Amino acid sequence: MIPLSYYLILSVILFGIGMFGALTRRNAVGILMALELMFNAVNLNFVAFSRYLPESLLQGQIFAIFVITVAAAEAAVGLAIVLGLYRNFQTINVDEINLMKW
Amino acid sequence: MNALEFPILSLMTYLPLAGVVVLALLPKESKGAIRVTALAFTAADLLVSLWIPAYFDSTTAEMQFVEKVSWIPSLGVTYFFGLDGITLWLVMLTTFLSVITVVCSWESVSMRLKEYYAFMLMLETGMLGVFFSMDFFLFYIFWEVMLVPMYFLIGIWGSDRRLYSAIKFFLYTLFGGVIMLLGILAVYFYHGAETGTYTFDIFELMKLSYPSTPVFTLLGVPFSFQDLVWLAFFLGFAIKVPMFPFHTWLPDAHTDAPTAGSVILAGVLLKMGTYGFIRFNLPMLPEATQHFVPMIMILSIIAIIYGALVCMVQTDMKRLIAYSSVSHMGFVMLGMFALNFQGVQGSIIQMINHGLSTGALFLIVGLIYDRRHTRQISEFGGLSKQMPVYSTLFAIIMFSSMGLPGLNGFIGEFLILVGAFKVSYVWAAFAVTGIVLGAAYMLWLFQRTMFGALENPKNAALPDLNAREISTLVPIVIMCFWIGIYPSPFLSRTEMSVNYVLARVHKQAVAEEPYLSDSTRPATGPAETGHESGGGAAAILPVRAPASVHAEGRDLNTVERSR
Amino acid sequence: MTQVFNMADLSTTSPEVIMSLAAMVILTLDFIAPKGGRDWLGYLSILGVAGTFIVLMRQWGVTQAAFSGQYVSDPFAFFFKIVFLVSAALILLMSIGYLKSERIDKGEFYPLILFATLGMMLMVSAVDLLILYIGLEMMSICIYILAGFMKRERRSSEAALKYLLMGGFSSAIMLYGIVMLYGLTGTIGLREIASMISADTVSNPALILGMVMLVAGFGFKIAAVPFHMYIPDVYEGAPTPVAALLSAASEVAGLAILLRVFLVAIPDLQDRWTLLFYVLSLLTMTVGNVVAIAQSNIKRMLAYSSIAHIGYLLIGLVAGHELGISAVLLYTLIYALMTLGAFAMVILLCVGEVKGERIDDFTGLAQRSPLAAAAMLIFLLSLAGVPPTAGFVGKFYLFGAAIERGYVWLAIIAVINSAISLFYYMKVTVAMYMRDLPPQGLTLSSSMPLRVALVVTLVATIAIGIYPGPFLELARASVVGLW
Amino acid sequence: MEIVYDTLSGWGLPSFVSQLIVMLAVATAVLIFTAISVMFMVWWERKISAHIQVRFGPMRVGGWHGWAQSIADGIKLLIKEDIVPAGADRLVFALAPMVVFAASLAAFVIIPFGPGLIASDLNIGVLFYISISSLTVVGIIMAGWSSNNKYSVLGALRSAAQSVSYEIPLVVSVIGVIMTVGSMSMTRIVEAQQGIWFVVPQFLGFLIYLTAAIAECNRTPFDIPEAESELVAGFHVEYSGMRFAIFFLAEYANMFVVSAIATTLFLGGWHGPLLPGWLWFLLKTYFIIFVMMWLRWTLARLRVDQLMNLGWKFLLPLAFLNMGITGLILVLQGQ
Amino acid sequence: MAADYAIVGIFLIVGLLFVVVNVDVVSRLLRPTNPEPEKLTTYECGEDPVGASWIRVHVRYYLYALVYVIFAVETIYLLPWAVVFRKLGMFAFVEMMLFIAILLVGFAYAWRKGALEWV
Repeated sequence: MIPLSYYLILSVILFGIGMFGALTRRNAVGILMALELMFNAVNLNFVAFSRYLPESLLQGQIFAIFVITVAAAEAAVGLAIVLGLYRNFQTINVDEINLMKW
Repeated sequence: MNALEFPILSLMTYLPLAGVVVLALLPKESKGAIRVTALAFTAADLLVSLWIPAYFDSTTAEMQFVEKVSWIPSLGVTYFFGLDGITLWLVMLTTFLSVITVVCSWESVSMRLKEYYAFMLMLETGMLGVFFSMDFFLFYIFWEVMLVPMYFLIGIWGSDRRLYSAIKFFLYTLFGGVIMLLGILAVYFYHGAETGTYTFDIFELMKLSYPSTPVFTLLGVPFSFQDLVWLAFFLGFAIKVPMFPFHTWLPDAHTDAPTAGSVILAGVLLKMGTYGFIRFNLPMLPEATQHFVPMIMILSIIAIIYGALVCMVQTDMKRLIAYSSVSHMGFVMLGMFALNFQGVQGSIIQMINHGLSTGALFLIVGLIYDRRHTRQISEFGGLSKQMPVYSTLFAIIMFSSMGLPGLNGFIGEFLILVGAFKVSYVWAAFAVTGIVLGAAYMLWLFQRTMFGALENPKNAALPDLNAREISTLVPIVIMCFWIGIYPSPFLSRTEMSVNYVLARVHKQAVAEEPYLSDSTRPATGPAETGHESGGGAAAILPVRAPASVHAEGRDLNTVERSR
Repeated sequence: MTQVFNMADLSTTSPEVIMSLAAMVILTLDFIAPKGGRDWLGYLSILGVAGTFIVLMRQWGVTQAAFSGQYVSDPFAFFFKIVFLVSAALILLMSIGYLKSERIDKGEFYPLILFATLGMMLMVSAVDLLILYIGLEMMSICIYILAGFMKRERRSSEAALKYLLMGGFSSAIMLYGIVMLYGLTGTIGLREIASMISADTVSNPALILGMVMLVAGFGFKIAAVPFHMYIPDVYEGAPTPVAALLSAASEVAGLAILLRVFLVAIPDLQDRWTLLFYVLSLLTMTVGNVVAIAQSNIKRMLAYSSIAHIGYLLIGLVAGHELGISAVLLYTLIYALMTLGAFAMVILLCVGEVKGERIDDFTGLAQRSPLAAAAMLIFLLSLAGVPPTAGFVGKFYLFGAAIERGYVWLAIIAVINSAISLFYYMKVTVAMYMRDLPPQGLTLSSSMPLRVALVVTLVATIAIGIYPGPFLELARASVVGLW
Repeated sequence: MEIVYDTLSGWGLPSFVSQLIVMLAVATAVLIFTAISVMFMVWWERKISAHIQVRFGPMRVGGWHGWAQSIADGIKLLIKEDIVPAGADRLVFALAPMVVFAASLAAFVIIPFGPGLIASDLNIGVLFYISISSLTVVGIIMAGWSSNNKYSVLGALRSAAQSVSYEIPLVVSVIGVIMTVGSMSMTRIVEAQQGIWFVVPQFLGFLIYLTAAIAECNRTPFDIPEAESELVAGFHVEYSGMRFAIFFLAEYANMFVVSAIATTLFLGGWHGPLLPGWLWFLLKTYFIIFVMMWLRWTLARLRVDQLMNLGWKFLLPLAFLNMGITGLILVLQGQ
Repeated sequence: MAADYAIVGIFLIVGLLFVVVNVDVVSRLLRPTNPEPEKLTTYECGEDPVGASWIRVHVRYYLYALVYVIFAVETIYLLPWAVVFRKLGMFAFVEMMLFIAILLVGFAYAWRKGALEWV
């Protein structure tokens, strides 16, 4: 059996890549994809924990399913928003979407 | 003890508020009706307030005319109104000046009249509430409520830099207020933790002696819990007084406020600070008070001298008077922190005096400002020929402010000097310097504006005071003479309260608590009925049995009261 | 197979059931009904909220769990549900006129608000990280859409995108925190987590990491500094009622679950997270207030003000214990009401070209409508915490709790912040009272429901300020049994 | 296969190496089977189409009815020039056929050719198929996008739109079977059809599945993505030579897979009298393939909007209806 | 367990290898290679291609994608439910029907709002 730590390390790497992407990407869709990566890193952790924990009630796997669902809904809404944004701005580069200053 | 079996204090407090409601219903255009309404309500309030000295029992330091109902039981907040010798005259001054201000604004204010008088009336409610509240929570509420109308009075009807001054006034005083709130909370929770009962009732809170052993040292000065609370209160009150380093809002606010605003500001609002000291700092935190006496003394003396010196170089009449307030309030603080009978008595009476004379001075400036729309001293000269009544009244008020014997200022300053003298020659010497300087700038002001040749042609056709204007000044003048010539009715009614405060400060046994809590008092009065009616007047019940301790010392009032 | 369902579960969740039914019915009606005015959907939504409220009232003082203890309706949840329902009803009232004046003839707006409210209700009732997460996302996703509801408005799209990206980012971070907790304790039930954390796991770095990530994740949700950057833009760009929803309900809901998670699941780490929240609180209120001074757009100003208020609210969490937490509860109610009132005023001024968003738009309001100006004044004073408004009572109680627990410095900085806050609130009063009415005059929205909302918030703000007793009692009763 | 494994282990190889070799052997076998099957299907389709159109079709190559036509075609494609258009994304362009083919080959993992004749009897068999079949779309989009050709892009997008539209009715129609069996394992599903083939109780489901499956394979009447008259050849316009052959291969392999799944789920898999199981299975599968070819050469192509409407507005509600009815009946039976 | 899925990986690798071997080894050895610009232009029915091919795509594709995402995710609930459906009985059935009903509200919404129209 593959040790739990492998999964955890993979998850951390995935999460790190996702976070890096979310923070450095300039393309809105790219950021959304990076976010998905982060969610999946979490899912990986959930499933791995659920598998390796003693007397697990599969809560982790169930959680992962819900995370997938929510991520999908978020992606759907996100894409719709990006579409609307593109119609208004003719770009999805977040650097150029700055009518309002921080 | 509610001698009238009637919530007269609440009536006084909320009567102006009822006036606001009536004003709100009046149409914006009917200016006459608005003025009359405002006058009617302030005058009614004054009339109601006349009952208070009449029924006031000067033989006791007890709270009188008490109204007490539970308000927020879970926090231990009560709706607790009461009155004693310290507040008696301040309250009278408030109702008195309120009428005067309404009259003096009669013609000088014509813009957005409805709002103006509404704010004036709200201000009166706030001021009376502050003086009546014997519950910290309630006190703080009125303390802050009072700021809002004043802010608008300055901000809307002020002159020149009114926005700046209004915000400065608001922020300074609010800042002091919130720091005071922290002090209140500290006391509240300390008391709660020590005794198990959480209450904002100041007399409950005073029963406890707050720790005065230093908990930490800052810059070589040890600070105790009491010191910290004291400082929190100090900040709140000192800004209001205003004490020397916190006074910078005052000249701006005074200068830019409309005449009525200045009168109220000088007459009543500044007294809130000194009142706070005498009500809370002294009796509740005696060790800290003793601890900080030197600091207060230094600050007061700086205020007296610095205020007077700055007056000398002012070119604006209102600003000059504003700085004279700094100087005069320094006197009040000096007297109070002499911590002896004369000093405190003097400071109380001087609060009234300052309210009367400085208020009147602002009226005087306001009158001339209405005519000329300038307050520059250099614009005037030789007015005594053109306006004899005006200059006469000005002179009287000026002498009162200087402390000429026979007028009210003398009584206060004399008592304060005696008090200060008992403590230290040096302080008294400085104070005397202040008086001399005060005479100097006042006379200088009077001379430059009233005497000399009437050089400025614009002043040539100035009309003298009309009846309405005279009617605003004359009552003040009468009061000035009354206090100056026959002060004993004023002094005698404050005596017991002053004694009580001093006993607390010097940690002597107190013969009689000013207000016994419900739990410790024999259940002779009707019990409290809870808070089901939301603190309304209907639920305000007399909760104290008639006192029977000082039966032999009763005056006429007492006899009448026992009917 | 254990029993998976019983009728009692249904009674426990009845408010949520009613709410979701109402939302779906209205959504259905929206696409069935012919095109044209959509006002009636708004009124129907209010009816739905009212129905939920009535059903909710049956749970007064009741504590009952449902779905194998994953879901609970306790006084804590009850209190917050009241806040949410009241906010939702008020926001619906405001929206009706707003949508009309902005010419948005889309009925989805109302069900989305209802679904967002439903999400909040789920969140506060959750004693299980899963349901909590679902509720949170349900709310967030609805608000993403609502924020971008004005499709042609560029700022609205921008707001939606920013909120979406930050929201997703924060969710991911929060989830990572959750998964750490799960991995260490093997459960997602809050109480079970607490019971699984033993003395030796307390110092486990993974647990600390999980906690920090939770703090960061929740920090985004409640817009605590330094996780607040997106909030002002979202407020500015989003339709005003949505900004109100964000401020009065969404952030409050985030705070509610933050309370529940940290107090119930990881009380063993209290020392550590108290320190974190201490710092967050300080930063949040100070930055919020200081930056608010520079704003000329009132929605942005309110955004920073809401950030500052979150800072105040965190004081209660830092203070902890029944006193601190009940102070947080009371303040959330008060905060929701007064901030909604302020937003309602912004909408009142939103007529035609004037959006009511610049502080200058308020110029001369006192002359145009003294009542409206007085209402705004009271909301602003309440936000600043000046008595006798509700805001004072709330702050008083909060700061009191801090002092009681010995966080004197925090309280001192908080009151200094209150004084600072007055400065920018007064900028609006200066415009309203001390500047003259512009020559072209001022038009106010004629929407009746908006006025109702204004009156309700105004009365509540004053009433709680003058007679806070019952609300205080309710807040106190609501935290009993939370631990 | 156990025999192979045991023999290998007997030679002293480590367990995982033996396993690996067995798996490679299985995969290669399936690959060869697929290749042969596809060649046969191509030839067969040409013959069927010819006969439907009353002509002969390929007759020359290899003798009898031109049986070697497909082989010749394959060789032809193998030696054709490989053209990668200028401006194409070369990497993605090269990867696309791999993804498509690998995905369709991987789907064979769960096809139960006979009792025990299954590469891996996954307990989530059906789900596995659903997920692996979505992978094809990715490959198609890669191909369309990387070609730098407008027809390709449009074809790929249409293909994606179509597969996603029909995937849902497909999944939901399968749910009925899973509900009845209580397992997603292909073997278990087949075993459950010992008595009665699910085509009978799940007839509606079968029809929906079949329709959706045809659409998933992008075959006429659902061949919008590569509608010759509109899009030349859809997503693989720019592919030539062996790369094109791979797409071709994958498409027919997919056809086999969906038919095999249909057989498994609805037609009783390997069950049947007299003949051995694997033969029954192949017969049924080829029958469905035949039906698909028959439909192709009989029906006209749908318009895009008709296609989408059919998927979303007709099949999807119907699939849910099927699911609901199945559930209701099962619940009532259970009580 | 792992072996069950390992074979999936093997299949994928074999599939990839098959393509690689055929396209990049066998075919490369056999096929001619003489590219010329004409040959390398993309095919637009014989005309010279106009503009880039990465064109702006019609919004309808996104709409379908959005609706799909919701339904695709819904199936991950349906499938496990279907597996254990018979053990759970009536309650699970009602529950899932509720779920589907809610889903169908969304579906009807999308339908009615024209998200399913190929315009």
